[in-house]
Amino acid sequence: METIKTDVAIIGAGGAGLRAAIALAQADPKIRIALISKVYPMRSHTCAAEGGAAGVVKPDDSYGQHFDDTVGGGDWLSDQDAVEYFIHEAPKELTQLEHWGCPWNREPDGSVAVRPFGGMKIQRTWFAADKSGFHILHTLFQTSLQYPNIQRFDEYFATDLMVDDGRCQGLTAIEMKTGQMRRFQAGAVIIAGGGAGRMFPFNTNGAIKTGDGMAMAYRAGVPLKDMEFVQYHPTGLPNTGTLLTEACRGEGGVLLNKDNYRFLQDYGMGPETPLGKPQLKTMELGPGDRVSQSIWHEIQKGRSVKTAWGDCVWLDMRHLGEKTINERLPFVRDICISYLGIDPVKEMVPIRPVVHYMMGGIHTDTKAATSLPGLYAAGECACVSINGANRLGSNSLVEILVFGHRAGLEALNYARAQKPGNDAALAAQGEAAQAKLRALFMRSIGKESISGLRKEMTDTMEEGAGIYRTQEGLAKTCEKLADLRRRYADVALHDKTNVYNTDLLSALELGSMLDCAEAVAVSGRERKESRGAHQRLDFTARDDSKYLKHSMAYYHPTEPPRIDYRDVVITTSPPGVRDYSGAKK
Amino acid sequence: MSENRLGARQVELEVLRYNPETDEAPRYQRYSVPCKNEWCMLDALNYLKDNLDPTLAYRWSCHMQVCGSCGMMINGEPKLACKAMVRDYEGVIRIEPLAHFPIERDLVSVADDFMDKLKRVKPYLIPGQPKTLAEGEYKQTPEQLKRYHKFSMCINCMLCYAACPEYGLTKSKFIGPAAITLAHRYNLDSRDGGRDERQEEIATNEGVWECTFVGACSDVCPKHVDPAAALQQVKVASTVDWYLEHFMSWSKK
Amino acid sequence: MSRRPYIQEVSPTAWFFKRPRYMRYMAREVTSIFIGIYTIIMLVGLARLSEGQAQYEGFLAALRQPLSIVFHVFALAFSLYNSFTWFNVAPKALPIQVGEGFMPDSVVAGGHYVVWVLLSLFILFWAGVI
Amino acid sequence: MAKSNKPIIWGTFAAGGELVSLITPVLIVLTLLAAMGFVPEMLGYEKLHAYASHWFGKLVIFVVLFLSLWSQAHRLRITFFDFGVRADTLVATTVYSIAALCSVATAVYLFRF
Ligand SMILES: Cc1cc2nc3c(=O)[nH]c(=O)nc-3n(C[C@H](O)[C@H](O)[C@H](O)COP(=O)(O)OP(=O)(O)OC[C@H]3O[C@@H](n4cnc5c(N)ncnc54)[C@H](O)[C@@H]3O)c2cc1C
Ligand code: SF4
Ligand code: F3S
Ligand code: FES
Repeated sequence: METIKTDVAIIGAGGAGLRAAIALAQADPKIRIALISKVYPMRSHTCAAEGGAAGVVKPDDSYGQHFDDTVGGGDWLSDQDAVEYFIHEAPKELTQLEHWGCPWNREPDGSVAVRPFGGMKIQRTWFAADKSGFHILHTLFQTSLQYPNIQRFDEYFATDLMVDDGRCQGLTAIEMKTGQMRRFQAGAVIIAGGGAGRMFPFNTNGAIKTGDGMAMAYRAGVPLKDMEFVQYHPTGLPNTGTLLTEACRGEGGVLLNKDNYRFLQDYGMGPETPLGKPQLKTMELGPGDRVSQSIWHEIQKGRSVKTAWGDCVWLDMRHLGEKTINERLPFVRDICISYLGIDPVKEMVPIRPVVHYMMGGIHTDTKAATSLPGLYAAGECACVSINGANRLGSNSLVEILVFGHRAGLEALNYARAQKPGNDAALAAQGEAAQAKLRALFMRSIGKESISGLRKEMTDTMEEGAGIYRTQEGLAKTCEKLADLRRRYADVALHDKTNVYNTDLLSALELGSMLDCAEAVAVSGRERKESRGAHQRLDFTARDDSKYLKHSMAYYHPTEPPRIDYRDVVITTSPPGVRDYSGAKK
Repeated sequence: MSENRLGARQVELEVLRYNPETDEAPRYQRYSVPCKNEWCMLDALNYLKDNLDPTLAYRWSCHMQVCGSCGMMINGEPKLACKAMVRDYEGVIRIEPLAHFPIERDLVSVADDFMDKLKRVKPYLIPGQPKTLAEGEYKQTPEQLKRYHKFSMCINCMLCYAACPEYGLTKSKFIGPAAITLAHRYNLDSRDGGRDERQEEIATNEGVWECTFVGACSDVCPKHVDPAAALQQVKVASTVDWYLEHFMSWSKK
Repeated sequence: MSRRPYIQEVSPTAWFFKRPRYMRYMAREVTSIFIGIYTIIMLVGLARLSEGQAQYEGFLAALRQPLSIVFHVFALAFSLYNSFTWFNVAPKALPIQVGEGFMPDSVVAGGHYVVWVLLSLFILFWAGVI
Repeated sequence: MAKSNKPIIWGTFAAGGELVSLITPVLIVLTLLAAMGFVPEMLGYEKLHAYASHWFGKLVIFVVLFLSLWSQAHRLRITFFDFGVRADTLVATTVYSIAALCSVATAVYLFRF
């Protein structure tokens, strides 16, 4: 097996992976960096983010306020030391991107412009039109091209970590164009593999967001933290799940039930605001999770609109007029016309809440270090945690930068202090990974189809671990997932070609998703309270006495995960009430 | 919902298949796929892969026209599969990998050449006046932003390379529309001072001078980047450069 | 057992039949043959003019051959096609920024059409045709 | 990779293209009229000779012919390539030589007036 020796290996070349790579390359031009990604860097899902990235720059803003918004938004499940670090680094990272050429929108005087964003009480979201994530990703990718010591391995699919002598010493990956296994030996490894929204049937995530990075760490014994917290975005296109940005409501779009009634006023977000005059923090501009939850209740009450794609409510933007829609929401109009055949200028658009973001992930500390020496994680796959029980929109794009950067520097320090690994032991691990793969590959009969299992998984996730949960539903989903994991061992592979075998990769991705899904469901079953994105119909209140804790899921190869708990770090802000009724001082 | 929106129909796809391990040359395979009217071609392919033939290989990720993975030829035109709507086609639809690129397998093309070219044009800010982070951001007015903004919208989908005959005819020597456009984007950026370095790459025979202004690149670009305009502007600027360099060398400092 | 990328060949002589767009492009390129020949005819006319009246009259007489008329008709069609394609894409080469926006392409292209019509009328007038 | 010298020709191509687009159609109309027997007044021997004898006329005629020649030569070179003639150096040498020769000829003829 071909071995690639490197100092630091990075799995994932989205925003977090690229930021880490650049940090390493700048810190030491002699260090060897292997940047491994299953897609070309600019295909990573960071490109899909539209809204923007939060960082304190304006004189009317302060770190304290960004801190309060983040911690309150996270329903006090955020580690406050991490948030502290995060908010101070945020403006530096965003300015750094500006220096690298990111086309941030500007004020007439040439300084960076900021916009309002859900849950942020002050305008502090930097944006690049409605393509913020796209510009961030491309700026990072293009910037990375100037460093010869960043060696890219595009379209390499990482499968397993290599652990020897109590520390992470590399990984195995499939070179997709040849189908061959490669062994990366490294002084330290950073996982920046992105989220796992694909384990739900209806999501805003790209096809690559299958939680491979999380699953890899998990299988290597690193706990997954707070996995039960899965964020829904209120406005997804009902058939494709494509995100209709929050700006639809920000510009004045309203939500209606089947009787054309603005139902949000029934859920504590009223009183009704005049049409075309949206007001911060009330009605349609209430916090996203509350809006999503209200839609769910409307559906339960039978006041939803029945469509071929399930129960929806209307998003009405007609009163904005063609001109405003073309100027402010051109992409939204495009998407609605393309995928639904509905022109928002003339008709109401059916929408429903859609799985959007994973708050949970690989447990790391503020230094982006995991519990396994030599292994670091950053980005959506990691849980530091700053997002707590509910991420605020526009914090995650900054998180990937702040902790990508940190992960790079910490991994460098760690790798420098290490002696070369034991080649023979690592080679044996490589062979083992190879053998596992070959077994999957060579098996001539399998009873289970990949798409069939995947469908059963996504269905049970939506049913039991969706926007509202119950003990019974979660228990059923846990059982189902355990069963699916067993049946996965019998999955059939139809494609026997080495070159670009997407059938094989789908099978591996399904395996990752099943592992992550089980962590979500079991963690959720054990958390008997409602907090942030984890809403239970049988335990409707937050319970700080028992659950002001992070849940930690530990992998078991054949059994469901073991759940453990860990205290939340609270420095200055004791748990309070999530308050969206007015600006706090 | 009105009927036509929910309509479904059986769509005949003729998909190019190429398995380097078993096929001497590419061949076409027919599939009959039950499609909904609001589907894009990518939905049809995903249905095909999940239900009819799991061995078909193609790239995709975002399903929202922004990651640039899913470029392919649909009835001979370079398109994003997630942007081409099934309802806009009739009869048998032919699906092939992007023209001009080597075929790795089925609809997957080899993108190495494009990636090399991107890197070659130095598509990153080379600051005119370096600044430290502590000094804050560079000032850039909305006008200055607008100057290059359109050219920064490229998603690297490579459709323009599949459309540009000169890229095919020169056997990929031509640096090509997207890469040159990207260089131009940085050249136009008020914060940048790296134009001279980039000109060394793009004001060359294999650079912008291979472009004969066919304009196909701009016709097919799904993001309205208008690379043909960028290349034309680069030619004008390079011509001015040339005359200045050769006839008015004293004007250079 | 492994990679064997298949190279897609482009026919160097027949590629432009593939798409209507390429045919339109080739039509534009082919205008150069007609305009080129026409330029040489003008040059010949100039030569004859410099050689004296008889020679010049001979040149004018030669123009009356049917073949010459046919050529003129084609040359006119192709040169008009060339002009229109040129005007339509002219805005691309030199975008004019006005404040935050750009001058619309239609304005720049339209400007070209206006100049073209005026200039043509002027030349016709000057030549005594109208 | 060194910078290209193509701008030298492209400059004339761009300028020539603009000029040709603006005036060639109407020039063709003039000679077409002549070809059909309605010789425009200006194309009569006396007038045209007088025009070509004036320095301004000479200048205009030279500029028109020169730019037209070089722009069409350049486009012709590309056209050859597009039709599959791959001997670009040979094609370029030929078409540019013709353009150069004709330019010199133009100047020489203009001197005779
Ligand atoms: C539609 C949408 C809109 C959003 N809008 C906003 C917003 O406005 N503001 C905000 O702050 N956040 C937003 N987010 C969230 C934010 O975009 C993401 O959380 C963030 O981009 C994640 O970045 P990342 O680097 O962690 O992962 P990604 O960008 O997803 O990158 C993951 C990388 O890991 C690689 N990878 C994965 N598995 C493997 C494997 N097995 N082997 C090798 N490589 C692998 C992939 O190839 C990829 O390069 C949005 C998200 C979505 C989906
Ligand atoms: S210029 Fe347009 S067509 Fe070309 S790669 Fe970029 S987005 Fe795609
Ligand atoms: S199609 Fe090709 S030739 Fe130039 S204008 Fe576009 S790059
Ligand atoms: S799948 Fe991303 S552009 Fe089509």
